[in-house]
Amino acid sequence: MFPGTTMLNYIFWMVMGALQVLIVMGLVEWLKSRGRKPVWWQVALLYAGFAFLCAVVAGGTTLMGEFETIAGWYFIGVLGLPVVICLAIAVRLFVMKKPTQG
Amino acid sequence: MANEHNALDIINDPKNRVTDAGNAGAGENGNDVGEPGGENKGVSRRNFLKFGGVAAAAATMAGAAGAGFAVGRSDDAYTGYGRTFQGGDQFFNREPFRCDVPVMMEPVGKVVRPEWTEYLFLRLRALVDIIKSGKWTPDMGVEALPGPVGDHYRARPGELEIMLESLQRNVKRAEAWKKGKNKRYALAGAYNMALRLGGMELPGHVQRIPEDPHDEHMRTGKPIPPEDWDYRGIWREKPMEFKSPKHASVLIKRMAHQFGMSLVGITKFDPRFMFKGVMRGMPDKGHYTWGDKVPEHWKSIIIFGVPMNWDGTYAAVGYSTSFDAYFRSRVAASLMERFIRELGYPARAQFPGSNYEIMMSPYVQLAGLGQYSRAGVVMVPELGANFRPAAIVTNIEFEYDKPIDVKMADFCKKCKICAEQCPSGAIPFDDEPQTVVRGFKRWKLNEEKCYQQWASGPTQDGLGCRVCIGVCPYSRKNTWIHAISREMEPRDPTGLVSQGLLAMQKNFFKFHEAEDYRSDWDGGKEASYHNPPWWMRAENFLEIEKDWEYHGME
Amino acid sequence: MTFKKVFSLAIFIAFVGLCGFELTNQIRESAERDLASVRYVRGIASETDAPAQGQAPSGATPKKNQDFNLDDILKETDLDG
Amino acid sequence: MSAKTVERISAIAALIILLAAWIAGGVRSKGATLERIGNISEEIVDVRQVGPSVYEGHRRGDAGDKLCIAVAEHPGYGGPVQVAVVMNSAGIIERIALVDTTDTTTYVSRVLDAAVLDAFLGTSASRPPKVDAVTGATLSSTAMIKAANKAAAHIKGTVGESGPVAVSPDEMVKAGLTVALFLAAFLISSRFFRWNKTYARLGLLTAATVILGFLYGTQPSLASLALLLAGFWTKGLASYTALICLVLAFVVFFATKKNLYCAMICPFGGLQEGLGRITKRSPPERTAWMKWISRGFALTALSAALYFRNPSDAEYTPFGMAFSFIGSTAIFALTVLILVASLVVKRPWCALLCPATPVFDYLAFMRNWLTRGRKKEKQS
Repeated sequence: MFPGTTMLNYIFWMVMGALQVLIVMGLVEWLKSRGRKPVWWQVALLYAGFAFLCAVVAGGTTLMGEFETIAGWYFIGVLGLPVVICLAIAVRLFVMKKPTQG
Repeated sequence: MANEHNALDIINDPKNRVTDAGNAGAGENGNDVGEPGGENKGVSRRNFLKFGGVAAAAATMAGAAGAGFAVGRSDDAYTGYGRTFQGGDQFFNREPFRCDVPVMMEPVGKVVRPEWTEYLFLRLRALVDIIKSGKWTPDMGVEALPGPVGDHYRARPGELEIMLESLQRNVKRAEAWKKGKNKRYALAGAYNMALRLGGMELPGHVQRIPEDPHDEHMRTGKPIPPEDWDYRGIWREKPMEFKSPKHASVLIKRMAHQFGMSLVGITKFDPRFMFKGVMRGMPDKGHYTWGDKVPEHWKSIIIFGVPMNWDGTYAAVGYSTSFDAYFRSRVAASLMERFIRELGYPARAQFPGSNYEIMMSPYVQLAGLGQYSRAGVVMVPELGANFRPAAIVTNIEFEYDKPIDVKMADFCKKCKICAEQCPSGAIPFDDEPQTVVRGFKRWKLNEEKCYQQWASGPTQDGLGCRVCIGVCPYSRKNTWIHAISREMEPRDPTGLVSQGLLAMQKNFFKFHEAEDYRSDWDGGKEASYHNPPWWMRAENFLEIEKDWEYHGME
Repeated sequence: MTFKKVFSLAIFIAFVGLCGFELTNQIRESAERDLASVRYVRGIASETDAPAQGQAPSGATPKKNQDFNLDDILKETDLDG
Repeated sequence: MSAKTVERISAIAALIILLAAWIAGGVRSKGATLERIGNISEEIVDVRQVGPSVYEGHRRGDAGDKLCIAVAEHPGYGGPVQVAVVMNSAGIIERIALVDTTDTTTYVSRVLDAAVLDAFLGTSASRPPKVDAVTGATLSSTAMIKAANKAAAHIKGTVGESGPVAVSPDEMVKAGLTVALFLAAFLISSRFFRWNKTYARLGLLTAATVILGFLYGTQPSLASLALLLAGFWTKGLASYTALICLVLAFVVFFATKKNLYCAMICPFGGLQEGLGRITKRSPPERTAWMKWISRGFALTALSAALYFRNPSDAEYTPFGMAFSFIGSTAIFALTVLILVASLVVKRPWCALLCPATPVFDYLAFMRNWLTRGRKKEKQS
């Protein structure tokens, strides 16, 4: 993130790590607030989807960093779309739908 | 499952929460997520976690984007300009892909060694000498063209005309350079010439790195056979014994890296790829006397090389040069030559631009560094087509590297971007190679057409174009996305990965029309593939007004 | 203003922007193509009376060298690859 | 002025505008061709049209030396490739010109390198030579060869304007499937259909999306409408499927008052609806002015296409991008936006800017108006 620096990079990634905890906990809270009992693998799937989306965005911006801006946008658009759709499906199944078991 | 629940409960435990909140607050570097972290007295725990979670997600996304961009822009992504000296730039693990014979090196007919006239710069020089001598003038036509060069061109109808046209274009190019291009390309030209004349050689056979027997011959007038030249300056009675061929290979490779070479490979010296009638140090470089002799002590060949500057190469034609890579590989060749002779072994450098007894690319393939490509240059996994080698011929017993097959040549069959982009139409479009060249079935670059673009390009010395190297999908900086494709593609037996990559390459990336690369006086836009780097743009530093447009892809 | 209203408005504006951009582009291009004329002419008599545009690519039809100014060539041709 | 009057006036206006564009386009294209022939060589003077795409002039300075020029075009890679052939009084082709092409320069120049057109020079128009296509630029070269042959044929006077474009059996299958889809739609909408209409409709929509969209990547759009109106289809097309689809849609619409196409056939609609069903959302809120804007778009695009005689001008829809990744960056952005948006609202494109809506509105409006008119007459 901060090329040529020694400290900032480590701090940045540590903060990122901390934020992930917050994200997961927020997700769990959200599920609870929607009257769902958080199931670990559902939470894991939702988070995985989010992580993948981040990876796609990072990939696109990497291309932009290589002065391939157009390619970067296409990358995000094409590879991101399926991820978004899968996420939507996951939300529908794990959050919207009334819980069948447990 | 139950444990997982407990785990979550533990995470939700208040005292952990406080630290997390602290981290979130501290971590945000003034990002909005910090706020709830800071002032979450009023906010209920649930809401804090929910909104904090959302904000954290947004921050993560932004962070990922930023990190990605930084990686792409980072100087560390320029392979060959960082970890080279420790060998860190030969990072691709070739072992899983070793094979016995390189792709397209299975003979399909009688294998014949190349004539010296098949090397463009040797025949160009001979042609110019003939014209200078007055023995022949262009209006006399190819039939009257004397000597081996005449035979060469008579065997290839139409090519002499292209070459003569190219000579004319050299003049046009020089005029254009004088008229104004010397301003626009001032920095690119200076960079080019600094490396070439300042870094590598003084004209008139005065001095060159590495030393070249031809210069010695021109100075002394005496013929210098390889048996003398390659052993010069050896002071040991007998060479130092290596513990084993393996030890020899390991040491020499490390030294190649130490001398600044990104990639190095070692293979047996294969005379099939040595020119006939070339031996530097003999009169006329041995064109008329040497024949097809092979010196006894030429047993092994060490191939090493570096990439050309990346930004310049992406800004081909006008802003690219081969001489930075030439300079580095030549210096390394000179050092390696000496290092080996210090240990008591003979050594002879084969180095660019045109100081060879051999064709380089076959040896690069035999040494397992890379594979043959449609454009006629060798592609290597780390650098794509952007690889400029030099070599040392010696008689050390090495443990040789085996060739590799990483499916690059297969990709070439489908990709064809270089052929579509070539401003001179010199690169063939055939899916499968159609031409048989000296007994091997492979794609054949039309050198005369290619050189015509060199002669017409907006450069100071008319030496090079490099568009095919810049646009090659393999010629990419070393970032994680390219690393993923590089590692996945050759391991995928179904070919789906390469199909997907090719689809992305063709649909996501934008390219010029081939004509656009030509000089303005040659019916082109003088476009470069990408725009030149900031330090090559004359208008950024020099007292000139910018009367041109950059057409590079962004 | 419900969320839906706002969202609908937003995407509508985006649609109009993108489609408008595309449409104007295409109309402009056709207008330009209208002005462009003959790309390439070949005749028995001579090739020279073709309009300037789009000459055959380099190397395909090299002209015979009118004046082969040797000195300049020797001066400008770089033989060191 | 009541809303109805406004609608009627604008309806008439639209009709007039389209007509004007069409006529102007006709004039324009004639003029353009003449000018281009003039550009072939300054030798050729006072050129005039003597027949469909056959022109006559004479060599400069010699009114007696008649020159016969024929222009013909054939669909190439990126659009029609137009070739002109100049024949002297001896019946020998003495000039050939690539008058107009939208194909990629590199391909064109490869074909020209291969001296494809030069092969025609010096041959008699009655016996054009056999020329092979250039590998690597097949589409462009075939187009040029075909066009040149057509031009030669024009001179002989023996030419079916329809051209040699044969409809492949594959195309037949496509057309057949399209018709079948419409029949199914018709059946489902009819009251003889006993079973659950909702699911039947969704099933058909899915089938259509898979077949027309993902399999064939062919879907009627404004371009097809322009094609229909400009009458290009008479000259022959590579594929008629989209056109058939469009015509059927109109026919069904006039027969039953229902717009079955959008509801049950449209692949892109199917795509949006499929995504929408993941998160059962309601359609977006479309205000009156939005409606008028979308109508304006359709009208502009259509008249531009008619004026320039270039159907692809009318194309601002994301269909090509969605199913075969064809289109500009803007269209790409549009497509992604639509697909993401259809997770939030139902069928955003259909509801907001799809040209189908205005077109069918227009038809419906005209239909009602005229029929009501007739009713009135009956009453009086």
